[in-house]
Amino acid sequence: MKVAVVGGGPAGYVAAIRAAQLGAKVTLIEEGELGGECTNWACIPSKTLLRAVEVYKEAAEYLQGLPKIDWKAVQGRRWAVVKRLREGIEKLLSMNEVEVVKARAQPAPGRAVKAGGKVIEAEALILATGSVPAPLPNLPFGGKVLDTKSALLLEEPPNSVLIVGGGAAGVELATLFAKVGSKVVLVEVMDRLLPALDADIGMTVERELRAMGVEVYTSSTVLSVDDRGRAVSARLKTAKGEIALEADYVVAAAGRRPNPGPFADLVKTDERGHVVVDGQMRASAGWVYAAGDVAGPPYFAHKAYAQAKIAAEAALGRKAYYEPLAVPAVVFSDPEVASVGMTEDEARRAGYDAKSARVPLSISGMGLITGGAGFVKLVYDGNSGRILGVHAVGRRVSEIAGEAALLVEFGATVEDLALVMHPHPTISELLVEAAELAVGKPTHIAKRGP
Amino acid sequence: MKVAVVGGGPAGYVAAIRAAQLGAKVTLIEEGELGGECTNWACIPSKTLLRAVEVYKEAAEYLQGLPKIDWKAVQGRRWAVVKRLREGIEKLLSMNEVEVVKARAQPAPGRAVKAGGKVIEAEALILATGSVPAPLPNLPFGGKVLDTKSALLLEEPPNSVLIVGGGAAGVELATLFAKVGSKVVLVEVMDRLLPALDADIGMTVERELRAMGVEVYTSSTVLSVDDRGRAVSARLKTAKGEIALEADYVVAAAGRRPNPGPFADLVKTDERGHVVVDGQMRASAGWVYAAGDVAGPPYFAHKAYAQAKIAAEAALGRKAYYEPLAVPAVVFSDPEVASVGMTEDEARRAGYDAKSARVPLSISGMGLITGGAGFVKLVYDGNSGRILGVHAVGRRVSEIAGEAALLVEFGATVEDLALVMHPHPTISELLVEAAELAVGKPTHIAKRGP
Amino acid sequence: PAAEAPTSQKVAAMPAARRLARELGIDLSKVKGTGPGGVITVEDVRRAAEELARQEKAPPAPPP
Ligand SMILES: Cc1cc2nc3c(=O)[nH]c(=O)nc-3n(C[C@H](O)[C@H](O)[C@H](O)COP(=O)(O)OP(=O)(O)OC[C@H]3O[C@@H](n4cnc5c(N)ncnc54)[C@H](O)[C@@H]3O)c2cc1C
Ligand SMILES: Cc1cc2nc3c(=O)[nH]c(=O)nc-3n(C[C@H](O)[C@H](O)[C@H](O)COP(=O)(O)OP(=O)(O)OC[C@H]3O[C@@H](n4cnc5c(N)ncnc54)[C@H](O)[C@@H]3O)c2cc1C
Repeated sequence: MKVAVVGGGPAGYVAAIRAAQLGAKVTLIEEGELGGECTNWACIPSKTLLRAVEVYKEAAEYLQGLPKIDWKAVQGRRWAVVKRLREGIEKLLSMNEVEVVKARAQPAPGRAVKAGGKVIEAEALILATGSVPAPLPNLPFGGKVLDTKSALLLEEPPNSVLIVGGGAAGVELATLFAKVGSKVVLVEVMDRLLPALDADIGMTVERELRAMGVEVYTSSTVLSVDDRGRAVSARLKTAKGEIALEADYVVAAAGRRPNPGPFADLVKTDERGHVVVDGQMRASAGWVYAAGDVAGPPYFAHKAYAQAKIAAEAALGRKAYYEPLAVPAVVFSDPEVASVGMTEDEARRAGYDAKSARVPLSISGMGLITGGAGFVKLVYDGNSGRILGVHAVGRRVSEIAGEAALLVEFGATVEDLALVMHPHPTISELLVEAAELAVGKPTHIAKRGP
Repeated sequence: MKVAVVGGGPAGYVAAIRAAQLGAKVTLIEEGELGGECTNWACIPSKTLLRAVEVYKEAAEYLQGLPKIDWKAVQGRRWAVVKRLREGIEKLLSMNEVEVVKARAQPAPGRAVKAGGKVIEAEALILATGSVPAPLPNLPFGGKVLDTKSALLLEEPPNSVLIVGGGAAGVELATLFAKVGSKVVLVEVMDRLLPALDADIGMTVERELRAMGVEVYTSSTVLSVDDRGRAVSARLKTAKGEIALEADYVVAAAGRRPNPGPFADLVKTDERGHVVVDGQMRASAGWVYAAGDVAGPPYFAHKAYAQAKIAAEAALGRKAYYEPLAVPAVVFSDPEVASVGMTEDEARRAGYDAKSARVPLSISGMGLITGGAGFVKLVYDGNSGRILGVHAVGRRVSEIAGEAALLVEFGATVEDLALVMHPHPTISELLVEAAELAVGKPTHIAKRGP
Repeated sequence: PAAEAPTSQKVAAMPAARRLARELGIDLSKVKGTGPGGVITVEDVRRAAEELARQEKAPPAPPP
C-alpha cells in the first residue's frame, strides 16, 4: 500500500513513521524544514530559551551582582537543540524508509499529489499541513510587528515589547522577555489570561506575571498600532479607558489559523478552515485523512502525534479511533500550567456530581523549594470518586501532566490516588495531598469543616 | 482512645495527624525539632541547596563571566524554606489538636511513656524515632569528620572534600559541592554508585559525576583518615592500588542506623536494631506500633508517611495494611534518579517473563533542553504486558516517579501507557516512548530488529 | 456486531481495553471490570470476547 503524507511537522513525520511501521510505502512532502513549526520555530525554541532565562533569573538570587545575559549563547543553545532534533527526525524517516520530497505539494487528478515536478500516486493521503499565524485585524506582519516565530528569533531581547494575546504563546513570551529585563505589556481581549483553562489558573498566572513586572491588560484590545520604524506607538482600549504606549516591537500571539492551502478544495473544511474529519481522522474524500493543527483545535504537538498515529493506522485498515478522555494542556509560563480533562463546570454540565479538591504548592517541600506560587486541583465525581480533571499551576507542573492524563484515562478514583506512594520532596506529591483532601484525610493541609 | 507518638519526623507527625483525624486524643513527644531529620537536616535542606547550585551552574553557560556564588544567600534560602515547613507542621498539629511535648521520651511501667517529668498514659504507642548517622569504622564524627547534616550546614563550600558512601546522600553531596567548584572525591565500597538500584543507573550517574570533575572510586574503601586540624589526610584502597589524598573535610555518608533508643527493650528488634513489625506496623508488644526509618529500610520520608498512616489506622482498629507494590526511590543527583518497582533481574527471579524497553533522553525535546544525559527504562512482563518497574536517570525524572508508581500500583500494561497522551515537550513523554518501544511501534527511536 | 458509537465515557476502562473493545466490537458497558476499583482491563475485554464467541458457537437451547 502506498501512502502520501503532506507536511513534516509533528503530525506529518509521526504519521509517516507509523504508516511505514505498518508496512506502507510512504512518501512525505515538506516544503520547509522537517519537524515543522514545533521543532524549528515554536515548542522547542521557546522552551529552550525559557529554560535559559529561568536559570539566569533564579541564579541572580545567589550572585553578588548579575552580569548581563549572553543572548548569543542562549540562541546558540537553541540552535544546537533544534538541529539535533531535526536531524533525529531525518534519520528516523530514513531508517523507516520513508521517501522525503522537499517541495510544496498540491492535489493532482485522481488519487495523487504533485510536488517538485513529480506526481506521487497514493492509495491514502494524510494531510498534516499545520497552521499559520493569524495577523491582528488591520495589522499585517512585517517591520516591528512580529509573529511568535520572529519574536523567538530576535538577536537581542527587546527593551520593551507589546504582546497581544494572553493564551499559551503570549504568556510564555511575556515570561521569557520579562526575565531578561524587557518592559513587557500583555494584552488579552477576554477577562483573564489563558481564558480557555480553569479560571483559577489564569488568575494565578496573571498575579505572578505582574509580580515579575509585566503590565497585564485583560478585557482589552489594541485600537491602533503605528510602526514608526525605530519603535511602535500603540493605543489600547482597556477596562480603565484608553491608554497610549510605545514599544520596540508588537508581537501578535493572538491566534493561528489552519493551513490546508491547496488541499482546501479536495476536502470539506469547517467555517474556520479546518479539515472536517470523523473519529478515525478520515476526511470527506474517503482516501484522505488529516491530523494535527489542520484537523482542528487544540493546537498541540502531542495532539498532532496522537491523531497522526490514528490516521496512519486507519489508512492501513486498522480499527483505530481518536477518542482521548484528556488532551493535556501545558504552558511554560512561570509558574507553569498543566490542565487535563474536565474543569468543575464542564463536569457538572456533563452530568457528574462535580467536586473539587485544591491544595496550594506552598504546603509542600518541593513547592517551596521551587518557589511556592500555585496549586493543584483535582476535579472528581462525588458519587464514584472518579477523577475527571486535574488543573495545576506552579513551577515544574508540566511534568505531572502526564500522570494527570493517566489518572483520567485510567478511570482512577481519588481513593486510588491517595494510596499511591509518591516520592518526597516532589511536586507530584501534591496530587496525593489533593486526593487525600478529597477523601477527607488530608495530611499537610487543615481538614475542611464537616 | 489515647495515642502517644514518639518522634516528630515524617513518620511521627503524620501518624499523629492521621490518628487525630480518626478521633484519637494524641500526644506527640519530640526531643528535637518538629519535622525531624527530613525537614530540618536532610531532605529539605539538601534539595534547597541543590536547586540553588543547579541554577548557578547552568546560568554560567549564559553569562559573560560568573560571579562567585553567595553561599550565605543560598543557606539563607534554605533556612527560610525549612522554617516555613516546620511552622506549617506545628500549625497542622495544633489544628488537629495534637498535644506536643518537647522532651526526650522513654518507656514507663504499664501502657505509658515518660517525657519531661510527665507520665503519658496511652492505649497505643507509635514509635517514630527515626535513624541516626552511622560513623565509619574507627572514625568517630567530630573535627573535620562530618555527618551529612554537618556537611549541609557548612558556612562556605569546602575547597576539597572526601565523601565516603556512594548511595543517595553521597552522590547528592558530591553533586552539590562539585557544582560550586569544590574538588570532590567520592568513595564507594561496592562496584558501582547507587548499588541498590538498577545497574545502568549507577553507571550513568558515575559518568556524569566524572564529567563534572568528581573523582569517583568504586570497589574502594578508606584505610585511614588523619585529622590534622586544618585538613585531613586519607589513604584509600582502590581497585588500582592504594592512594593518599588531602581534603578539607571527610563526610561519612555511608549509612544510618535505626534509633529505637530507650524503646529497644520494650519491643523486639532485628539484628540491625529495627523494630520488628507485622503487616499493620504492629510491634511485638501488641499496643506498640512503629513507622519510618526505625521500622526498617528503605529510609525514605514518603515510606515513613505511608507507614505512619497505616500504623495510626491500625492502632485505631482499622484493617489497614502496609503492602505497596512500589516504593519510589529518588536521588537528586545531576542527572536525577527515579527508580520504582522491580528491576529486570528481580522480575525474572519473581517468575515473570521479564522484558525491558529503554529509551535515551536525547531522543526527546525536553531531554535535550534540560541536558540530554540519561534514559528511561520500563521493566514489564512479556506475557501480560504488565509494567513491573520503571528506572530512570535524567534531569527532572524525580517528577515522573509518581507516575511510575501509579503505573506499577495500577497494574497498567505497556499498551495502556502507550495510548495515553503526554504533553510535549516534557520528560514524561519518554515513558510513552518506552511503552511504544515495548509494543513494537516506537516513534522517536529506530525500531528494534525483528 | 461492531460498536460504531464512541465508547461511553462513563464506563471506566483502561486505554488498551478501550482500544481492544473497538477492534473486537465489544460493548464495554456489558463488560465486568476486574482492575483497580472495577476498571475494565484488557484481560476483561479478552475474556468477554471469548465468552461471546462461545455463546455464538453453542447451539441454541432446545425449547422446554
Ligand atoms: C510559539 C508557539 C509555541 C508552541 N509551543 C508548544 C508546546 O510547547 N507544546 C505543544 O504541544 N505545542 C506547542 N505549540 C503548538 C505546536 O507548534 C503545533 O500544535 C504543532 O506544530 C502542530 O503540528 P502539525 O504537524 O500539525 O503542524 P506544523 O508543525 O505547523 O507543520 C506543518 C508542516 O507542513 C508543511 N506544509 C504545509 N503546507 C504544505 C504543502 N502544501 N506542501 C508541503 N509542505 C507543507 C509546513 O511547512 C510545516 O512544516 C506552539 C505553537 C506556537 C506558535
Ligand atoms: C542527607 C539525607 C538526605 C535525605 N533526603 C531524602 C529525600 O530527598 N527524600 C526522602 O524521602 N528521604 C530522604 N532522606 C531520608 C529521610 O530523611 C528519612 O527517611 C526520614 O527522615 C525518616 O523519617 P522518620 O520520621 O522515620 O525519622 P526522623 O526524621 O529521623 O525523625 C525522628 C525524630 O524522632 C525524634 N526522637 C528520636 N528518639 C526520641 C525520643 N526518645 N524521644 C523524643 N524524640 C525522639 C528525633 O529527634 C527526630 O526528630 C534523606 C536522609 C539524609 C541523611
